Amino acid sequence: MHVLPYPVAAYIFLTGCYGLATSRNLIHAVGCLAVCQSATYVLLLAVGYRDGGTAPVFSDMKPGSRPLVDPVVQALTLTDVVVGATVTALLLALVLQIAKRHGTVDPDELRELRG
Amino acid sequence: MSDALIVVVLLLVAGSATAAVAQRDPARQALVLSFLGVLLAALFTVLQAPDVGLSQLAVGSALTPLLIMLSVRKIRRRGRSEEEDG
Amino acid sequence: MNGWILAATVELGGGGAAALWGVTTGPPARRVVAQNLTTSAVCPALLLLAQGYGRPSYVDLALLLALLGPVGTLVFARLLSDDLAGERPGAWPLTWTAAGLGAAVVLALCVAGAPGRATVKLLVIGALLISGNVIASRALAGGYRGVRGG
Amino acid sequence: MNRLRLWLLAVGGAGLAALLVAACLDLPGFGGSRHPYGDRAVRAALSRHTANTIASVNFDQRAYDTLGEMSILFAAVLGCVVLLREARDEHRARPEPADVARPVRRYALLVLPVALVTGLYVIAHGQLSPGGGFQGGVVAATALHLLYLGADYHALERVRPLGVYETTDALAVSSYLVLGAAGILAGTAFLANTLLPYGTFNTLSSGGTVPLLNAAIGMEVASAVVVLLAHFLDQAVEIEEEHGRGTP
Amino acid sequence: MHHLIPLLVAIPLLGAALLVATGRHLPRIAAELTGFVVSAGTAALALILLLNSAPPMVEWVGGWLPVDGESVGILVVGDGPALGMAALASLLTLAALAYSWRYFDEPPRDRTGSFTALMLVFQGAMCGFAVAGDLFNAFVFFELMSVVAYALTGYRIDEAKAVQGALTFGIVNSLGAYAMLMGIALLYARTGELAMAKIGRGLDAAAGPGGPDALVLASFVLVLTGLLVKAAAVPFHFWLPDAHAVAPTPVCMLLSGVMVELGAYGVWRVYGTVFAGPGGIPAADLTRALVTLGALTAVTGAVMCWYQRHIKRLLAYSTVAHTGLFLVGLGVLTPEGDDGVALYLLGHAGVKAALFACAGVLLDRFGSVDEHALHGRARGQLRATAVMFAVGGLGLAGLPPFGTALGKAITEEAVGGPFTVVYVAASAITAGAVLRVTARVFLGLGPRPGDAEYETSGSDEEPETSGPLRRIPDTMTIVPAVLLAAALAVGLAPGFGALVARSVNEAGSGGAHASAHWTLPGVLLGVASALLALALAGLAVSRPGWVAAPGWAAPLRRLQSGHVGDYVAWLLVGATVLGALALPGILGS
Repeated sequence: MHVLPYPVAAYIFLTGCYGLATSRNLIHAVGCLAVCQSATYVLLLAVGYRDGGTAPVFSDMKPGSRPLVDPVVQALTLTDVVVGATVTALLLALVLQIAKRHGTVDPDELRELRG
Repeated sequence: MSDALIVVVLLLVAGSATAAVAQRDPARQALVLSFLGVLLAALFTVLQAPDVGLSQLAVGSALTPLLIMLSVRKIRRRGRSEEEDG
Repeated sequence: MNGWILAATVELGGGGAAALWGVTTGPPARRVVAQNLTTSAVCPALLLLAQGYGRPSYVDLALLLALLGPVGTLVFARLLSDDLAGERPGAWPLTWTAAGLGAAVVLALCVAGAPGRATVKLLVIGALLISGNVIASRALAGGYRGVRGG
Repeated sequence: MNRLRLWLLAVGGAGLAALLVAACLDLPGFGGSRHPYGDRAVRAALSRHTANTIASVNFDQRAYDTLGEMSILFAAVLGCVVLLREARDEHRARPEPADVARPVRRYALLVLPVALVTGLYVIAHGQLSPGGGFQGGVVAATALHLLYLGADYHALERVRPLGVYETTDALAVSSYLVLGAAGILAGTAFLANTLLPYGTFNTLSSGGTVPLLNAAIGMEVASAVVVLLAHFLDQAVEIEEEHGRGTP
Repeated sequence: MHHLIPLLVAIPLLGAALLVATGRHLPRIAAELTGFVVSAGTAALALILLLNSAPPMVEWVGGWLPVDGESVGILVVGDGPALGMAALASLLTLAALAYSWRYFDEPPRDRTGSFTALMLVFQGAMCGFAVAGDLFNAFVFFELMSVVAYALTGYRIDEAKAVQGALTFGIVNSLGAYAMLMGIALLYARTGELAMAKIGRGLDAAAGPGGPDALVLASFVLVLTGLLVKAAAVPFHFWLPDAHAVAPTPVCMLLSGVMVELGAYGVWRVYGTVFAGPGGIPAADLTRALVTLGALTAVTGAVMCWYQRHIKRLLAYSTVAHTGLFLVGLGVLTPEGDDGVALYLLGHAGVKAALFACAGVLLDRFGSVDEHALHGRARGQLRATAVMFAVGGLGLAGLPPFGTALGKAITEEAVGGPFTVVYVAASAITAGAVLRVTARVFLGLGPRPGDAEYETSGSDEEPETSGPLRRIPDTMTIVPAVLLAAALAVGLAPGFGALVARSVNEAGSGGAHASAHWTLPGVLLGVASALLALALAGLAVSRPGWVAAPGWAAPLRRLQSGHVGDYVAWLLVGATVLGALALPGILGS
C-alpha cells in the first residue's frame, strides 16, 4: 500500500499551473493546460486501481476469474480525454486569431483589456 | 513487481510533464507533449485501463501534435510574410 | 510477477528515460530522433505487458502505437522541415538497433504463444513498427525538401 | 516576469500543494479493493451481455455523459469552424506542392488503408475488446491525413469533400439523440437500452443499443476530427492575410 | 412526466445538429426561424415541467432505477430550482435569439445557421447543468457550457479584444473545470459514488468521530473553485469583464444573465446535497467562506464598475458585484436567504439582459460603447432605448416594485446586520454608474470627462451588424422592453414570490418554509438604494471631481491586468484562501 500516484497527480497539476502562469507564448500556455489536464487522468485512474486487478473486459477472459479494476473511472477518464483534445483545439483556434489581430502570441504584449 | 512498474512509469510521466512545462518553445514543447502522450498511454495500460490508453494514443501521439504544429507553422508563416513586407 | 513484466519494466524504464533525455535536450534534430525512438521503445513494452498480464486484447494498444507513432514523427518531419534542413538527422545505427529490439520482442512473443491469429497480428504489428520507424528516420533525414506553403 | 505574479503563484501554489498533500494522505491507499460503483457497473454490464464493461458504462449505464461528451466535440468543432473562418481581410493562396521523398510517399499511401481498416476494427469491436467509437474514429480520421503527410495538400483535398463530413458529423449526433429519444417513445426512459435484444455474450451484435450508439460516436468523431483538422490545415497552408492590413 | 427532463438537453442539441446538417442549403431566415422554434419549444417544455415540479421529480436516465437504493445510472433532478434555472436559461436564449434576428449581417459563408446552432447548444448545456443530479454529469455539462461560451465570445474574429477575451475566458475556466474534476476524483476515492446525494451520504458514513478531514476540505475547495470561477467570485473574477465586454451582445445577455448565476446555483446545489451533512463542511465554515468572498466580490465589482468607461465592461462589473450579493445571500444558509437570492437572480437576469441589449443598440448605431466618446451623441434620438437604459439602471438599484427589489429586500432581511450596507452600497453604486452613463450619453449632461491612464476604452469597436444602423430594428427595442417588463412582473405578480419561495424551500436543504412578500423596511431600503444611485449619478455628472478615481483605487485597477498568467496565479490564491476560510471547522472538530 502506497500513495505515490496521488501526490504525483497533484504535482503534475501544480507544474502545469506554474507553466501557465509564467508562459511567454500562448501556444505554450495551451500545452501547459493539457499538462494540467493529464493530472486529472492520473488521479482518476489511480483512484480506480485495484491491486492485482485487470481490466473488466471480457473478450479474452472469463467473468469472475480475476479481480477487476474500477470501470467507472475509466469511462470518466475517456470522457475527460475527449474534452481535453477538443478544448485544446478550440483554444489553439483562438490563439491563431490572436496572432493575426495582435501580431503577437506573447501574453505580456497583449495590452488591450486593462483596468 | 507490478508496483515497481507503476512507480517507474509514474516517475517518467512526472518527469516528462515537468519537461513539457519547461520547454518554452512551442515546437519543442509539442515534441515533449507527444512523448508525454505515449507515456501516459503506457501508464494507463499499466493501470489496467486499455480503453483510456487507446484514446490517449489516438489523441496524444498524432492528433494533438499535429494541431499544435499546424498552429506553430501558421504563426511562423505570418511572421515571415510580415518580415518580407518590411 | 513474471519475466515478461520485468522485461517491460526494464524496457520502459531504460528506453523511456533515454528518450526523455533525448527529447528535452540538445538541438532540434536530436529531439525529433528521440521522439521517433519513443515509439520503438514503448511499442515492444506494450506487447510484453499484454503477454505479462495474460490479456491478448491489450495488443491493440501496440497496434495503434505502431500505426500512429510514425505518423506523429512524420508530422514533425514535415512541419519542422525548415529547422531540420541543415542537419538531416537520421541516426541510422540507433534506428536499426531499435528495429532489431522490436523484431526480437515480436519473435519472442510469437514463440511463446500458440500459432494462430494472434501470431499473425503480432507479425503485422512487428512489420508496421519496423517499417514505420525506418521510414520515419528516412523522412527526418531529408524526406521533405522544398516544403514551402504546402 | 512580474514580481507580484510570482508572489501570488508562490503563495497560491504552496497553499494548494499543502492542501492536496494533506488530502492525499487521507485517501484510501492506492490499489484498495473498495469500488462499490465499479462492482455494480461490472454486474450491470454482464447482465446486458456487454463484454467490455467500459463500453457498457459509456454507452448504456452512463450514456447520458457520453451524450455530453459528444456534444462537447460537436460544439468545439462548430466553434473552430466559426473561429477559423476566412476573415474579411484574408484570401486563399494555392500552396506549392511539397517534394516528398519516394519511400515516405509509398509508406504513407500503403499505411493509409491499413490505418483506416484498423480504425474501423477498433470501432466495430468497441463493445467487446478495448476500443470504441472515439478511439477508432480518431484513428480513421488521422489516417486520412497521411495523404497530407505523404503526398500534399491537394491530394487530401480531393478525397475530402468537407460539406459531406460536416453533414455526417451532424447526422451522427442526431442519430444518437434520436436513439435516446426512442427510449422515451417506447415508454421507458431517455437512452434506455431496452429496445433491442441483448444478443449472445461476446459477439458483435451483443449489448442491445450499445453497438448502435458506439457506431454513431465513431461516425461523429471521425468526421468531426476531419473537419477540425481541415480548418487548421487551411489556416496553416492556404489562408493568407492581405498585405499591409490585419495587424494593429 | 419525469421521463421528459432529459429532453431539455436533447431538443436543443437536435435542433443544432439539424441546423448544421442543413446549414449549407438553408436561407438565413429559415435557419433563424428553426432556431427560434426549437428554443421556444424547449422553453415551453421547461415551463410545463416547472409547473409540475411539486413534489420534486427525479429521473434515472437510461431507466436504471435504483435496486436496493443503488443505481449505476445518472440521476437528473426536476425540482423547482433546477427547472427554474433551465426555464430561465431557455427564456433568455429565446430573447437573445429574437434580439439577434437582424444581427450579424455577415454570417460565415455557406454556414448560415452556425451562430444559431451554437446558441442552441449553449441553451442545452445550461439546461443540462441545471438539472444535473450527478456530480460528473454536472462537470460534463459545465464543460459543454464553457466550450460553447468560448466559441461564442470569440465569434467576432475581426476584433482584437474579442479573441483575447475569449482565450482568457477559455484558459481560466478550463483550469477551474479541471480543478473541479480533481475534486470529483477525490470524492469518488472516498465514497465510490458519483450521484450527489449518494456522495453526501457516503461522506457522512465515512466520517469518523473526528468529523470531516483534509480530504473533504480539499475536495470541497477544488469543486468550489470550479464553480466559483464560473460565478466570478473574487479573486476568480478577472476573466469575466474581459470576456463579457467583448462578446457579441446577444451572447452577453446570456453570459451575464444566466451563465454566471448558474455558477452560484451550482454552489448552492453542491453544498446542499454533498457537503451539508455531518461528514461535510460545517455550516459555520461555509458561511464564513461564502460571505467573506461574496462581500469582497460585491465591493470589488461595485468599485470597478464605477470607474469604467467601456459601457459593456461596466455592465460586466455590475454582474460581478451582483453575484457577490447572491453568494452572500446563499452563504447565510437560511431558507429566507435562498428565496431572496432566487427572486433577486430572476429580476437581475431580466434587468441585466435588457441593459446589455440597450448597450448593443448603442454599439450598432454609433460603432462605440465608450461613455466618453459617446458623450451627448445619443441626445434627441434613441428615446426608447434611453428610457429603457434609465429604467434598467433603477431596476439594478432595486427600486420597488422590480423583482430585484423584492429579492434584495428578502435577502437583506435574511443576512441582516452590517451586510445590509453592502447590499445597499453595491446595488446603488452599480446602478449609479448605469444612470451616469444614461445622463452623459443620452442626455449629454455635464462636461466631457478626460482620459485616465490605465483603462479599457470602448471606442473604435466594429458594429455587430454589417454597418452602423440608421434605423434600429423593432426587435432590438421590443426585446429589452419585454425583459424589463418580466423583471417588473417578478416583483409585481401576486403570489409569484410565494411560489418561488415554496419551490426553493421544497428542494433546499433547510426544509423550512419561509414567506416571501414585500415588507416596509425592504421597500424603504430599495427606495434608498435608488435615491443613492440617482444622487451618485447626479454628482458624477455635475461635480466629476468629487467622485473621480481616488488614489487607492488605482492598485485595484492595476490588478485587472488583462494578463492570463496573473489570472491563473489569482486562481491558485483563491483556492488557498477558500481552503483557509473553511479550515477552522476541520481543525476544530
